[in-house]
Amino acid sequence: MAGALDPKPRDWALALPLTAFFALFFIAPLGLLVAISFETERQMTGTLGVGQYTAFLSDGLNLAVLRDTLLVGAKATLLCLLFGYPLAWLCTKVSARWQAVLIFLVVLPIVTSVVVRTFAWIVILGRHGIVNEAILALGLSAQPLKLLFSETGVVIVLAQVQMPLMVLPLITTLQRIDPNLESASQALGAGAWRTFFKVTLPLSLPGIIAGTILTYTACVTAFVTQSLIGGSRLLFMPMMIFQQAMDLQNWPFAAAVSVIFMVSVLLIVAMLVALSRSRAARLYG
Amino acid sequence: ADELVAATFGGTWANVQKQILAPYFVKRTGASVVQSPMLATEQIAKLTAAKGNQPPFDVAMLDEGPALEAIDAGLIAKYDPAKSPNFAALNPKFQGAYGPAITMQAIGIAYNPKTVKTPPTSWDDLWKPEYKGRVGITSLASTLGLAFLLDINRLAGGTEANMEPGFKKLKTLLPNLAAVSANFGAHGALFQQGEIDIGVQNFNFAEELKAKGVPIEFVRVDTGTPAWKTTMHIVAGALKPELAYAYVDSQISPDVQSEMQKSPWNVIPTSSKVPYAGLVAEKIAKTPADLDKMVFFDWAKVNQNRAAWTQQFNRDIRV
Amino acid sequence: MLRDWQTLSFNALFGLLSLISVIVLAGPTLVILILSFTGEEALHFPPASYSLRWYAALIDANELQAALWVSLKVAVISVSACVVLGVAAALGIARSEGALARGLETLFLSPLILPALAFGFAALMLFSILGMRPSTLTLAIGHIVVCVPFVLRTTLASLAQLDPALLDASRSLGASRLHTFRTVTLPLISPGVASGAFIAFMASFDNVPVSLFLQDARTQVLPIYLWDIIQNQLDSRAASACGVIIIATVLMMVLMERVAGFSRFMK
Amino acid sequence: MSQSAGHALTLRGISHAFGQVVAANAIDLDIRPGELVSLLGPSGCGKTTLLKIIAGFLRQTSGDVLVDGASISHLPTNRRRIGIVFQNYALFPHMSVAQNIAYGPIAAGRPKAETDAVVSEMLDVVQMAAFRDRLPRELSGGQQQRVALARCLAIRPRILLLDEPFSALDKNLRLDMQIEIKRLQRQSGITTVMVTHDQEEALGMSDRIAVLSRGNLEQFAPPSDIYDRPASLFVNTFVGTANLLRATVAGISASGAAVRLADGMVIETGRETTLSVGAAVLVAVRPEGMRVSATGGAGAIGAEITAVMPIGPALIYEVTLIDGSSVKVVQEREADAPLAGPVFLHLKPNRITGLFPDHSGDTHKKGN
Amino acid sequence: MSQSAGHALTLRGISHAFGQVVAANAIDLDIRPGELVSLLGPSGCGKTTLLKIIAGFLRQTSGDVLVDGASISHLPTNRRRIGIVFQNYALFPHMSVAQNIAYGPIAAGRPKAETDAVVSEMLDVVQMAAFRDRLPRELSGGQQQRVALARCLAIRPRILLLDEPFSALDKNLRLDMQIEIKRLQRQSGITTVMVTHDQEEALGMSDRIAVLSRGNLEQFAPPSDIYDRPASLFVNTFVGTANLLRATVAGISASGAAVRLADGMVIETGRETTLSVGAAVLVAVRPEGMRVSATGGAGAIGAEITAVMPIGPALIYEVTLIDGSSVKVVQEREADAPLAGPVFLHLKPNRITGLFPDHSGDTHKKGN
Ligand SMILES: Nc1ncnc2c1ncn2[C@@H]1O[C@H](COP(=O)(O)OP(=O)(O)OP(=O)(O)O)[C@@H](O)[C@H]1O
Ligand SMILES: Nc1ncnc2c1ncn2[C@@H]1O[C@H](COP(=O)(O)OP(=O)(O)OP(=O)(O)O)[C@@H](O)[C@H]1O
Ligand SMILES: NCCCCNCCCN
Ligand SMILES: [Mg+2]
Ligand SMILES: [Mg+2]
Repeated sequence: MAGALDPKPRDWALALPLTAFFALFFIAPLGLLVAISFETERQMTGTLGVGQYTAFLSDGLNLAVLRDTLLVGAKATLLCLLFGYPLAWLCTKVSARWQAVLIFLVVLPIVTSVVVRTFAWIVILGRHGIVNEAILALGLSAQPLKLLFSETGVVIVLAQVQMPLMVLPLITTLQRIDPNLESASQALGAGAWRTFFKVTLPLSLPGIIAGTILTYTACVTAFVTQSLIGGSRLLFMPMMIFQQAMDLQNWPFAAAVSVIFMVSVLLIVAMLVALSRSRAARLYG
Repeated sequence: ADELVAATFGGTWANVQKQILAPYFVKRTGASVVQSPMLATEQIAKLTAAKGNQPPFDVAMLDEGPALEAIDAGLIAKYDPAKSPNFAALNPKFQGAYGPAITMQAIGIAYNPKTVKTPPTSWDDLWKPEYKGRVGITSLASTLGLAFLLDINRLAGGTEANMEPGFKKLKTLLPNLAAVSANFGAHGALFQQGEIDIGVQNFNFAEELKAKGVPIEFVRVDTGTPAWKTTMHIVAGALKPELAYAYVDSQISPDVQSEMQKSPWNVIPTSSKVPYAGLVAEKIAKTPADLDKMVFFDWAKVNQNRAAWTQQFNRDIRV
Repeated sequence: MLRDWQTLSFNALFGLLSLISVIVLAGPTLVILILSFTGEEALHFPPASYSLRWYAALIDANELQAALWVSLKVAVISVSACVVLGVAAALGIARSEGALARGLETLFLSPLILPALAFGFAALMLFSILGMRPSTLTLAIGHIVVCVPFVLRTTLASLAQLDPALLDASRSLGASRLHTFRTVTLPLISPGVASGAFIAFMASFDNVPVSLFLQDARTQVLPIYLWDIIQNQLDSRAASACGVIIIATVLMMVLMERVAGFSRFMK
Repeated sequence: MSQSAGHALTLRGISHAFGQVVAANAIDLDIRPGELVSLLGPSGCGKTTLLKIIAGFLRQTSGDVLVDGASISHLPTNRRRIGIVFQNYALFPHMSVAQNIAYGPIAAGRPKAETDAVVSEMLDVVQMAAFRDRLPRELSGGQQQRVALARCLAIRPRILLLDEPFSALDKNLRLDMQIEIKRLQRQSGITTVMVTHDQEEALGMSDRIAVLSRGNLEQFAPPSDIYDRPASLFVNTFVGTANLLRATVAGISASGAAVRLADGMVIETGRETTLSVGAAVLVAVRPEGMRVSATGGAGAIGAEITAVMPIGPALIYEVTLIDGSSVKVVQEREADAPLAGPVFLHLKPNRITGLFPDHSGDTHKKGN
Repeated sequence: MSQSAGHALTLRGISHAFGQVVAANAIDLDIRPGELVSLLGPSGCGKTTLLKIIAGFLRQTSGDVLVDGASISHLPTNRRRIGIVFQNYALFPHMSVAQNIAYGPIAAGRPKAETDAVVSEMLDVVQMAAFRDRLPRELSGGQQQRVALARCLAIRPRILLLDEPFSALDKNLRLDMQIEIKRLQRQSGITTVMVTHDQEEALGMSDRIAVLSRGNLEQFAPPSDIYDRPASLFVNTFVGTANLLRATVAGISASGAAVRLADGMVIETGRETTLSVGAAVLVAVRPEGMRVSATGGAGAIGAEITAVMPIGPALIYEVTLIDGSSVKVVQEREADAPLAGPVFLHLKPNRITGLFPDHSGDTHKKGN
């Protein structure tokens, strides 16, 4: 519509109300967060400095929590990819009717309450939960496995809770791949595995990266799941922020932790975006 | 109609205050009340956040440590006994200048009698190898967790100024830990789900669980029972000060307190007009003097160090 | 398609992994649904007996109902605002080219990838400085920020699918911009808007990390209330409440799929 | 070019149903080694389905596919050695031209040296050596098609399948590519099956054409037979433009049937018919099988010009007959061609392509 | 049909640049009331751009658009009363046929009775009355197009613009719709500008054709002039098929230039040239301007058949000349037509379409 003749419409002005809203209630609070993170005193006396940051960085525990948070997100994301990719693939191979059913199942976790789902997982993963009962009954282990309050549990539940974020973009990308490419590969003598690794997988990389970004950011910031399934012995960044802000009322430190956490997440997202740009550049120009 | 907003703790407290205090208060004032379960620390955080504005609730319910903190931060108002007819009947040590103690909380060990055959008698029993992966404690966000740590520290020769011995001892408990929960309420759920078989617990909450049919028994430890006061306060700048007084006064009224002392609640009364009875008399104290024999801590000192201990605790219990 | 061992092994592995995914995706919801019909006092799976007692118990669960109303109220307010602000912004962004529009799009979508808890905390500090006490309003404001991306995304997607020739056609037939918007643009993007609004509604209704900071005693929201009674009070009504939420959600999903075909916009 | 030339391809009673839809109905085709056969038919008639069955992407409901007399129905696609070029080329977008061509040999585990040699050879065959490191999107449509062809020839296929190979090309390039592929095919002698719904393409390139309609094989014959002696009304109207004159059979003799047109005129058709005298019949004549002139004469039919369109060297007339039906006539533009008004229509001798039973009163009117 | 017929449309020095890309370069067009003009040119030459400028979707960088001599450049689209039918019809998918047609009158605030009358009238004009309550997706392509036309005529436009109106139709329907639109346009006398890249369409339907190349107007003339007397090499090769024979100017006389072909033969072209004697020249001849025969004769050029394709009633030859260049020849299929080997090429008299300067050594080879 560039250059349309009408009494010069300023279409972008339609974005102004939301821009103003975001300036006031999104950018301003985040700005405030950054500002407060430079308060050196818990009482917020106005003395500015990087004290909170050095306090965070100088304690190995904090760094370990940051590392674990980022790692647990990575593990859950990988799990999502491992199980979500085949599901997305299946979605593109079945009839429209079945696809609707599968997408319905995929979407279900998005729209059912996270508290509800997490609660279900407690029932499933507990010492006397469904999984452990099954394991004991099958004689796979003499003792119930520690699934609840363990990183394994957190990873499993995060993967389930955030799986839709991985599967949906994958479906989109896989659907865009010309089915003739797979046919062509087979006609050229390649079997299913070669076709997958040489054709389908590389061509779905943009979807993998898009899904990874969404899943990963959701996993590392999933406060409810992390706390309920992880328990207090597994400390992750969101809980640390909550603890500092609410239990200990140390806002400057909580703010600094928040800033460090956000910057870390954004850096990882930026890396993934850069990766997808370079791939996309090669694939689609 | 007028509406009062009062903080309460989770678990037993939310239930008992909803079932006994709220109707009493409603009947007495004709106003309604919203009771919002929050940890003491959460209450302070919310009040701090709202400082200078209308506070989000009118009545605070705090344990000793957080209460001192709140007083220091100017979050709660001085308590005017003139506005509280039942205040005078309190045992004097429960008559705080910033609000009455509404109960004593006492802690000990709760265990599942189905899986723990020999009843424990001391904290040391939690360290027994047979309880590997079956013990539950709570984090320092709750007074229960703090009191436990302070007590094992005390027994290991430490003081509020020197927590080294306590933390050292705590570290040796790690192999036995099944869970560290945020507060005693969450702790109860773990007993029920069979996630833990033995652990630190509040007396009256354990008894409530037992009454609900959860397989649980409470015992006091033989080294002295750690206990603290739980207090109620009029929040500084409360929107409904009159109602707030009526609410707090209701909580310390003999009627309410004697109701609350009954099973399944077993809330230790603070009014001198309510004699100890039932399980309270049986397991905790027959006379007010028995209460004095319990173990108390210096919460002012605790407050100075809580942040550092929390960090230390986080570090030590991390898997 | 003809099969050889490669195809067979490939399909077997992918099929197996998909099957596990499907079970894992649907399982927890099913478990809770079954559990909500327990006849027992405590929540154990599988229940030893079944009954509707916990559903019946919801009838006089006043606090739960209060929390439900707060959540519904906040969700309705924030979704309405999200739709108005988000659709307008999407129109603005879709019709403009260049870095500014792309920048705004990134900004409006960024709550999706930023830690909501940090935002909730930051918003609490801002409101406390502004002297706004926690209320339905502060909750709604916080929710608008984290829910607007959903409306924006689906609206942008449906605008992208909108053939620009239709707008040109409308103009050439003498219609003003407003007339075009009312009679062509809006009806055609409404499925996308409705889908986004639905997801935004669920996101608001389900939000914990932001509500945790912005709610107060009078405005306790349902998920946090549920959390509390699940974690701290061994209240089996939590299961039936979850059951109600699940059933209502699934019904809404089916409705949305029928009306707006919303799964198209999820991708 | 050392292709494995000249394999015979046989379809024996191939049927395929998608649920209720019968996409192929007992199709028999005997394709001779080295032949180029087109599958021609309207959209949805089952052309692609047949191709997919030959390639092994689809398993026929019944029937057998044979190469050189041996059934290949049990083989998966990747072991059939049947090359296929897709309508949209289906080049791997993330691989260079050379990598695309090398894909088959590498998948077959050929040694690197051999693969390299094949790639170079194929690049030369399609004259794309200069583009070996380009990505598909950096190529024009015609170039992409050559790469697709090279990629598929690199596996030395026994049969070559082309699915609408030219439909994505623009008109000018199309003719060039048609000629080029025809040349390559001739040169290599590779048996080729080409799908198209473009009759000109089929007529121009094929040794024989299989005309399909709703899953049925209507006719399988050389192009000139298809055009001049269509086996059915369907073939007649689908291939080329057909004018259908309503008539009744007036008489039957050894040299063919005579028919009576609407205005009562009787003409000799030179075509046989199984209809009996008096039966309603549609007389099919192509637009170039008639002539419009300002002057009448023996056998001239009175008509009126309703539209004229000059198209390059030719004029297209739409003229309306006395019974209200209209026919199209194509003839060379001449100085004295009439442009409007009443005219006369002459049927050229021996240009009636067929006589078909007239089942309805208005089959001569085409609907949209 | 009470259309406001016969408005003149004038483009005066219209230029438009998208950044660096010049999509229209000082285009002047004088379109007479009631005329049907086609804008013809290859993809990207600026056809749609011109149309958008006329409709007001785009504001020209410079120049003026006038209707009946009055500038409309300052008017927004919705006040120009210029009807436009889009390539994909752009029917409102959520409105019925009747609602689509009523859209313009309603937007203009016409009273309901008047709107209803217009809708009924338009439905009759396009013979779609039976479909008034259908949704667009329930219509065939041809029907959709008629609705699009009716919708646009319902605002009684002063000018009608058609953007590639037939490109989405299949071959058979296309000719019918071309004839129908042509008839409607003649009947209503509405000035019409049609965009197409299909030369046959332009040649068949237009009163005049404007051939565009890269934003420049190459020629604006009636179809026969465009085909027989192309103004430039571009027009010659873009419209119809062109064979370009390399030659040098051998002599210039009043009746035109004589040229010397590669094999030394000198022929009279009957065409003028501005080139001087000895200059390299391309002699343009259409495939139907030549004839291939087995026997030689005066002016016959020796050649060799490299490919033959029978296409329906015609044969297409590709023959290679002595200098290696190849030409295409189309002629009627005859019984004695040679099919291979050495042949002779005859230029038909007066069928050379133009003489164009030969700038490069190999312009006669087309690249892809
Ligand atoms: N996967 C499928 N499921 C159901 N029906 C199908 C499927 N594929 C094709 N069909 C149907 O089978 C018939 C033949 O389809 P096919 O693709 O072979 O036609 P085609 O001749 O190639 O048509 P086109 O020229 O449009 O490509 C059609 O009616 C089509 O709708
Ligand atoms: N919005 C735009 N921004 C930049 N360049 C444009 C834009 N629209 C068109 N162009 C360029 O202007 C030139 C003319 O485009 P136009 O659409 O007028 O071509 P066209 O003749 O209609 O082509 P086609 O037959 O492919 O529709 C092309 O080079 C095109 O790439
Ligand atoms: N007591 C109220 C609990 C509500 C959720 N609080 C989260 C705090 C996590 N420690
Ligand atoms: Mg097909
Ligand atoms: Mg165009």
